[in-house]
Amino acid sequence: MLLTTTLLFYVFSAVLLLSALLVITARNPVYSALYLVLAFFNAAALFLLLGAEFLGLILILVYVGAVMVLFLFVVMMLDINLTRLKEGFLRYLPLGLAVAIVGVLEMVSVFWVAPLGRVPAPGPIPADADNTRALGQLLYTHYLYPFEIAAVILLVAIIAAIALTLRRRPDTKSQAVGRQVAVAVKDRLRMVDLRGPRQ
Amino acid sequence: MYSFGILSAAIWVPIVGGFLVLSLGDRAGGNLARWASLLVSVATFAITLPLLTGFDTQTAAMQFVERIPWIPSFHIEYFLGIDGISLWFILLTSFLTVLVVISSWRNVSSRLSQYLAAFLIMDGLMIGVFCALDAILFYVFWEAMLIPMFLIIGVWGGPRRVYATIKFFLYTFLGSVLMLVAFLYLYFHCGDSFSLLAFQRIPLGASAQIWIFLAFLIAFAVKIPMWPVHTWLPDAHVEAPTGGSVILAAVMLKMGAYGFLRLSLPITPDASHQLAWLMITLSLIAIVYIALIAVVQKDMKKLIAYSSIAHMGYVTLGFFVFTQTAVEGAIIQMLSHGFVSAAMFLCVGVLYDRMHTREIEAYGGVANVMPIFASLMMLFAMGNVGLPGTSGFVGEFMVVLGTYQAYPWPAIIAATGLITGAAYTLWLFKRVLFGGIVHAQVAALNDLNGREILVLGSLAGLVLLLGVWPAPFLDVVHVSVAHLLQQVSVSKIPS
Amino acid sequence: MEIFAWLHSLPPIWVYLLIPLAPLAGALVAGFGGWALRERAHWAPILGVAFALYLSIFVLLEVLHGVSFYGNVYTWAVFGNLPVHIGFDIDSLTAVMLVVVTFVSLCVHIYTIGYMHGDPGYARFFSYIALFTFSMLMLVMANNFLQLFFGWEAVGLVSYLLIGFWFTRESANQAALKAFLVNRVGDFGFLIGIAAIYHYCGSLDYRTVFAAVPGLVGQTVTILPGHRWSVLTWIALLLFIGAMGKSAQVPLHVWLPESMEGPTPISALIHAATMVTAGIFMVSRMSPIYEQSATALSVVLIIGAITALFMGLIGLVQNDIKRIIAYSTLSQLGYMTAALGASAFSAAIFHLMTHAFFKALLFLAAGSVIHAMENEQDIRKMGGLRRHMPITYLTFLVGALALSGIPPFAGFFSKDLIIEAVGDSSMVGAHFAYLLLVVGALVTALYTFRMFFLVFHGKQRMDEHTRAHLHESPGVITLPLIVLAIPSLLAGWFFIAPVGLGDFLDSSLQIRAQWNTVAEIASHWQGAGVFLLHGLQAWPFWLAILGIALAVWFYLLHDGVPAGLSTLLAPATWVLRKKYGFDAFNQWVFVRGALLFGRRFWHWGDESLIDGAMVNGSARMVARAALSWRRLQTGYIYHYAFVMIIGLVLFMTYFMIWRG
Amino acid sequence: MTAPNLSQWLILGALLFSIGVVGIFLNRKNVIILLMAIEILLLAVNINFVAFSRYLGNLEGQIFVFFVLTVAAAEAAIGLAILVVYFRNRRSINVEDIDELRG
Amino acid sequence: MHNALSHWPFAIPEIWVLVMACVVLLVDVYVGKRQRDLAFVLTGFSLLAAMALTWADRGQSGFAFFGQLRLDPFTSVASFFVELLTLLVLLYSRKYLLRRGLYRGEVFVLLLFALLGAMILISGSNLLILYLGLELLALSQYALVALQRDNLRATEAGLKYFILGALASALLLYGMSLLYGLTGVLNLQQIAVALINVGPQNFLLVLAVVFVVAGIAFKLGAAPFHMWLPDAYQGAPTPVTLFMSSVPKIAIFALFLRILVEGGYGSIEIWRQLFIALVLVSLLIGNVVAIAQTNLKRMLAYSTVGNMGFLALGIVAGTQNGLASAFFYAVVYALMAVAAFGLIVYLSREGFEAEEISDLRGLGRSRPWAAFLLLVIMFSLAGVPPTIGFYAKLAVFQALIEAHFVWLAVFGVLMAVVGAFYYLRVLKVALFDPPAEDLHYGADDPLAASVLTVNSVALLLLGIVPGALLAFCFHALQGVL
Repeated sequence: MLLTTTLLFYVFSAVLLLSALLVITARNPVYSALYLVLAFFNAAALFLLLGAEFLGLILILVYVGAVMVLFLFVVMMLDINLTRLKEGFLRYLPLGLAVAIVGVLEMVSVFWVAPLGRVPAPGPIPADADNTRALGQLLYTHYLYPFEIAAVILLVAIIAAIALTLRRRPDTKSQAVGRQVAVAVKDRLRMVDLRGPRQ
Repeated sequence: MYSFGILSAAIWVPIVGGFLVLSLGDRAGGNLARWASLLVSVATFAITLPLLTGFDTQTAAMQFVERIPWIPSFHIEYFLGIDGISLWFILLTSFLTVLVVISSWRNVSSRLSQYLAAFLIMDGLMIGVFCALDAILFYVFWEAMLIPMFLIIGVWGGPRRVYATIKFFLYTFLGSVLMLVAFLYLYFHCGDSFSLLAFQRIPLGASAQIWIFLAFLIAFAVKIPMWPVHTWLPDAHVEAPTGGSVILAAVMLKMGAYGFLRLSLPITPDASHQLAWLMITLSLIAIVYIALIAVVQKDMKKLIAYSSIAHMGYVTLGFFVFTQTAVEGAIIQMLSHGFVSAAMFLCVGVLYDRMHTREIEAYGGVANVMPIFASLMMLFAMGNVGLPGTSGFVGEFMVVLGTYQAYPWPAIIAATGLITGAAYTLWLFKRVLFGGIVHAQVAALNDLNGREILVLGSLAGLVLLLGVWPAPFLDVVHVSVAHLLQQVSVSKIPS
Repeated sequence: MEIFAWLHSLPPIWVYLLIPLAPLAGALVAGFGGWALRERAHWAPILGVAFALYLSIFVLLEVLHGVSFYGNVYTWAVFGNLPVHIGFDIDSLTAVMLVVVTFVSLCVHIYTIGYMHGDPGYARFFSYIALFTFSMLMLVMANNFLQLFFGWEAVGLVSYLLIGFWFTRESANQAALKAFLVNRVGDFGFLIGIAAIYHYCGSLDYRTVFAAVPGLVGQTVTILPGHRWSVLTWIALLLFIGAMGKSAQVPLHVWLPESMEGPTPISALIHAATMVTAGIFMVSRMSPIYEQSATALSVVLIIGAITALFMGLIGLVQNDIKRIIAYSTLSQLGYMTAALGASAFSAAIFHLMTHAFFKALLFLAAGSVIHAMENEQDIRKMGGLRRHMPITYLTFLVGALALSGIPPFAGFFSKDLIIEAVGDSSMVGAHFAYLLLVVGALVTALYTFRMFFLVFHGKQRMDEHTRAHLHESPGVITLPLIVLAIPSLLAGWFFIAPVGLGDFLDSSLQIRAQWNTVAEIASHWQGAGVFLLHGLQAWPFWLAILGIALAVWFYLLHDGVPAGLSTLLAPATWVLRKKYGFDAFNQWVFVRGALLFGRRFWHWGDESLIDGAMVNGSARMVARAALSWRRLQTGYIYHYAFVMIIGLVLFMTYFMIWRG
Repeated sequence: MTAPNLSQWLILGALLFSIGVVGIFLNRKNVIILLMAIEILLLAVNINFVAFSRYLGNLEGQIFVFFVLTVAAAEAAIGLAILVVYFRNRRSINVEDIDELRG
Repeated sequence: MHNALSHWPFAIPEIWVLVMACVVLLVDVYVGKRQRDLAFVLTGFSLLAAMALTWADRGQSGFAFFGQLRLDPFTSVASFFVELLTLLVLLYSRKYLLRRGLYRGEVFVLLLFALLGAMILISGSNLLILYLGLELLALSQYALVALQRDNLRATEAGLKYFILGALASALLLYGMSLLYGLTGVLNLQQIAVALINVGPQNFLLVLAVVFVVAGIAFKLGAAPFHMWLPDAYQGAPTPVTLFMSSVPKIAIFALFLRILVEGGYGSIEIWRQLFIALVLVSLLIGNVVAIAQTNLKRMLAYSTVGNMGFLALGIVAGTQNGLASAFFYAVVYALMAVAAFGLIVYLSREGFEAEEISDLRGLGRSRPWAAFLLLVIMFSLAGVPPTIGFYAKLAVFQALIEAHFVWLAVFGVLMAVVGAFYYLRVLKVALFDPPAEDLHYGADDPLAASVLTVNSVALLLLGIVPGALLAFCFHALQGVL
């Protein structure tokens, strides 16, 4: 069991890291988006390994199902060309990588020896454990306040997205629903007297 | 002696009056502003006079003290008081402001009300500096003063006014911020008090004293100004309008010197002794080096500005030889320089108003057409030269005598100022006033009008009075200086 | 004396106070009221000075009766705990000076009415000379160093103003400036001397100081490392620097000849009779100090002797009538100074007095000549004036004889006394000085009579226009000449006994017995007659006669000789015409040096180093940093992010290294 | 092979985080990749939280992740909206073209 | 404990703002374009009422929502100031928004939401709440910056701000995750307890603090995490800049205070080092680079960086006084920044943003009163007495010296001198240069004019009697340690 877990950990981790790398290096943004989807799937799997089923699932539902679709939509809508790597990039690469590697090494070295690292792996999750229920319990009681705030955040996102992108182009033709609804009979119907003049 | 309100009134009447004048604007061709400013400045002067009559010359304690909490969270107080060291400078300030207002009667063409208001506000702030006994209050007045002066030079100044005024502001600002750091340091050493009197009492270690002394030194040296941080002064003077030069030379420069007396010497006596060699050296450089520079100037104001620096060299020299004669002489020298330099700048202003140039070469033979002016300016020139019988002599004489008591050689070097001072002043005089009339404009000059005679004449009277009978001026100072020197002589290094 | 009776009813201090204040009041009236008084401006000063003379005579008589006074008028200031007063010290020395000053001054005032008639600065001139009289009186009456210094500088100021009186003339302004500056060099030393006195004696009052002097004997001071000087020598030398400036001793003499740019009356009053003698007066007044320092006296002696001879020599080659007299003044001042050095203070004062009379006379007479010649001063363009100006001629002759030291004219007694005293002196350098002074007697007679003959005898060398207008000067000019001619003739005879040889001045002077040459001379030749007889047998007299004879030969009989001589002695003449190069030296070293240093300091020090490099340099540095750092803000998101990450990584690295 | 311990999870998070960071500052292509890199960053954080939650045995980490996901969604929405608006103005979302404001 | 209703009273101001935001939103939708003033007035009213509610809360203290929300003096004082500042922003910008077609309900709603975010941050006492509050604030701001959507600069600014802001959020979040991992809790009180035995030797803590500080520094605008700031300030519509330069400064200070003082004071030795570095770089970059700017908004942006350096000085001191002085600095800075940007708003008109320094040429002659206000504002920013800006600097320097960082104080004052230069340069252009013929200022909005006057004159008057404001701010931090 342990062995399986470990093995899965390494496999998923490897794929996760690889796909993440590809996200940032792929030349076509559509590929990037798809690699990101892959990364999320792997992450979801890792969450499952950690016993966080609920999170793993919503990661797929929310991210893969909604956010990434949004990404793809925007990529396609904007019709972005493939870009070539510029000279500056290569000149800049070594320094950038060096900084990144120093940073990574430092973090890794800390985690490697961190006292927390020696926390023993917790026992297997009991079969009847209901992660979703437990989270739900907490969320609607203890974390009600943040939950409300999160709602506000989403509201802001909606307002912002609409306020930013919704345009009424004067030159495009579109339904004016309000005016349609508000229309009165006399606007549409004109009674014309067709009787000709008396001879 | 407790007397509530005179000092506050002296500070706030001109400031409030200044804003009042500002609000009057240039209505009625500025006449309203003129008379209002005159009224305010005269009132201020009248308010300061009781300081002199009610002053007790027998005590070194602060008099006319006002003390109320101002910013309680920082233990900052509105703490005012004067002693013999500050008294004369308050009177000098309020008196000169009256003269400046009168002298600006006709010759400021634009934005007169703002101009006058700036001087009135500055009047209050400068008086504030001289009577503040709380370090932060002192600092606030000290810095706030820069603002009106910045505007006076910048708005009403000459062609290079922007360079001059920004240089002036930054230079002096740089100097004073370090003083602020020193204040804060002292505040914590002093058990959470900003009182200057408390600062004077606390023991301080040797190295702390040195650092504080240096911080003060930068602030005051810039203001005085001492070599080598003097280069803002010629620029500021040349570009400033006449009134600005007058206040700058006559009062603002004194503040640096006053700072030494009020802060450096009593707060860091050991460092003052230890670094006296430095101060003496810098002072002597000012006297010799600056005087030589003054000789070769082509611009009248610049010449007088350099001469101011040289004269202030005597002041700092006098402070740091720690003999009573020298310190008192330095104070008298400050006072005298207040009269003489103000008068000299007013004289240049008189010429500038008529000719619109300060180039020495543009003049020559002015005495032919302006005899009254020439006579008065001769008197002030003699004051500048330090001729006995004029105020300029008293200070220099006492400083040289006092310095000799402590160190002969510095006294000898300082006395060379006798020669160089005469050289640049009289050479200036010769080139401007004497000789035949070469330039047509000079021939068309009019002699002084009544207003100018009033202004210059009153200064002339003071120059002579202080020269002929300095005793009453010195009487006020004795006890305070003795007290100061006694403070300086006691080591503050905790054993 | 009955006419002074009412003065006795006044407190003495009032009398003394009125002496300087009367001319001051005159000066103020003339100065402030000049615009209204115009040609009447002379009345107030003249009355003031006349009143001062009247009071001075009263004071002199009082002093002769043994009255003296030492007291203060008011406390000028308190230095620390030491009060400094304005006050008077009235004794024989002061009294003599008072009378001399006010007498000559009055003569000059009267003379001026005629001389300056019609000058636009008429009132101003009177104001100045009255002010000068005031200053000079303050100087001589002082009982302390402060007041002495006040008078000392004030006379310098008025001298400056008067030399530059005709301020439209460039040369006059230049001369005035030079006079002031050179005097200031002297004052510089004087001031240091006062500072030293203040330091060592703790007072500025004469009496306190003189009382402290004996205590200072033996004390030393280290001025230059490794050299210990006697305090008193140091003080005496410093004070003497002041005297050198004011009394125009080599090398601070350069201002005096140029001061002749001023109107002639002030040449007479200030640059001959009174102000220039202030140094002599001062050293005499300080005799208690000088007598304690043989070194200082030697220096004084040698400087004086050098001035006496070498300035006289320059007089031989001058052609400007006033300059010749000016060099003669320098030379005579040298005699006085030499007398001081020989401790013959009374001889110096005596010569001061006689010189005041005859030199004022000479100047005024020269002024009369110049007046008649319509402002021509070159003696080569004169000649034969005796017929046109008899009074001037005669009075000038009196002056010339007095100057040359021909008995029984006043100059003979005083100068001979000096030479005698120096000859008897045991000071270091006295033999050298004696030699110079004796030769000086010849030179004096020679240049005096050269001038005399060229002006009044021989061919008339002026142009037609001037010749046509030649006339004797008006009464206001000739009257003072006559008045001054009398003491020039008689003062020596009458005063040698009391002043020169006698004990009149003893109360004011302190002379060490072993140096008291005058007393020794007095013990040999009491009385004017004896002294005169002695003088006829001595070198100086015969040399003076020789000088006159040479002048007669050169300038009356064979006018080709001088020209031949000057070609023969070309190098010497050249040196004399260049005045030994003092002017050139000062010009090159001090004037140009000061200007050069001033410009260097200004442009290199202030403008380039302090302003350029430090002030604007740091501003420029900040501005440059601003511009280059600004470029870091490229606008690219990845750069921004990169900077953030670098910051983050640096933070981490810092802790890894710092803690690790 | 032993079970993955906490260190390994954290290292995974760190590596993923670094990849996200590198994606931001090494990207020379278009901005949309940057938005994706941000998603990677948040994912890395989430892994940290979930791992801690598991190893510490409390659920608060998971709660946090829940909110992070919510915020990330909102962020993505706003980010894309801004991107679109920008694109309309500039007709490009090339990172190198976004340099109107600088200095 | 499970009666959630008992907690809500503690959040009344927040709830009020939320409700009113929704109301404004609905009103705007239904009332339509003509009555936009209604939304404006409603927003203003809600802000005033929020101030009143907050004021009423002062003096109360306690926790709600299981320690997630904390009511203490700081909460009410800081909330009061952010509400006040938002109100000022609103009042300043009416005419500006009208003229540029931005006078829309979204702006008011987003402003209110941003304010809500700031208030949540201020009262938050739990990592999660802080994160959410921060994001609410940030997201609203991203949208606000880009709201002028046909303006390239505004959208570019929005994009940069968004991407870098998201990166910074991620950094902060990463730090939070480590903090959580280290302690196992999210509530700051509990974190503080859990950290008692975790010294600075623990590298995990070090990492956590480093990341948290980086995030805070970014949001604050301290160098080297400031790079977004000039671009965002310059590009954003000026009223938004107005908001960004004021409210978040106080809110982010609250974030710092909550996480690193309330929760992580045990790690002071770590974050103090970091803040020293931030101070040094911020003061240098901010004050020096500002000199090279020609755009007033951009210059003020760099001045913000410099000022954040000064603020951080108080943090470095780390003492009671230091933190109080930093808070005071934040408040004072916000007031000054609002006045400075408010002046730009006031002077601008359609097609003329008055944002180049040269646009102020000759202001002294053409508009003397505005020039006087500019004078006060600039000297206050430069820290010259008698303006309140001086006391802000005084307070931080005092705290710094109390904590024995004299050398840092000396560095600080020197940088203040450098900084004074560019403020003076603005004054030089405005007061000493001759007016240009072609400049026509908007300056016809009596509302903005009066607000500006009150705002700027307050800077001066508070400088003469600063005691009350100082005491008020210092009182807020009473007992924070």
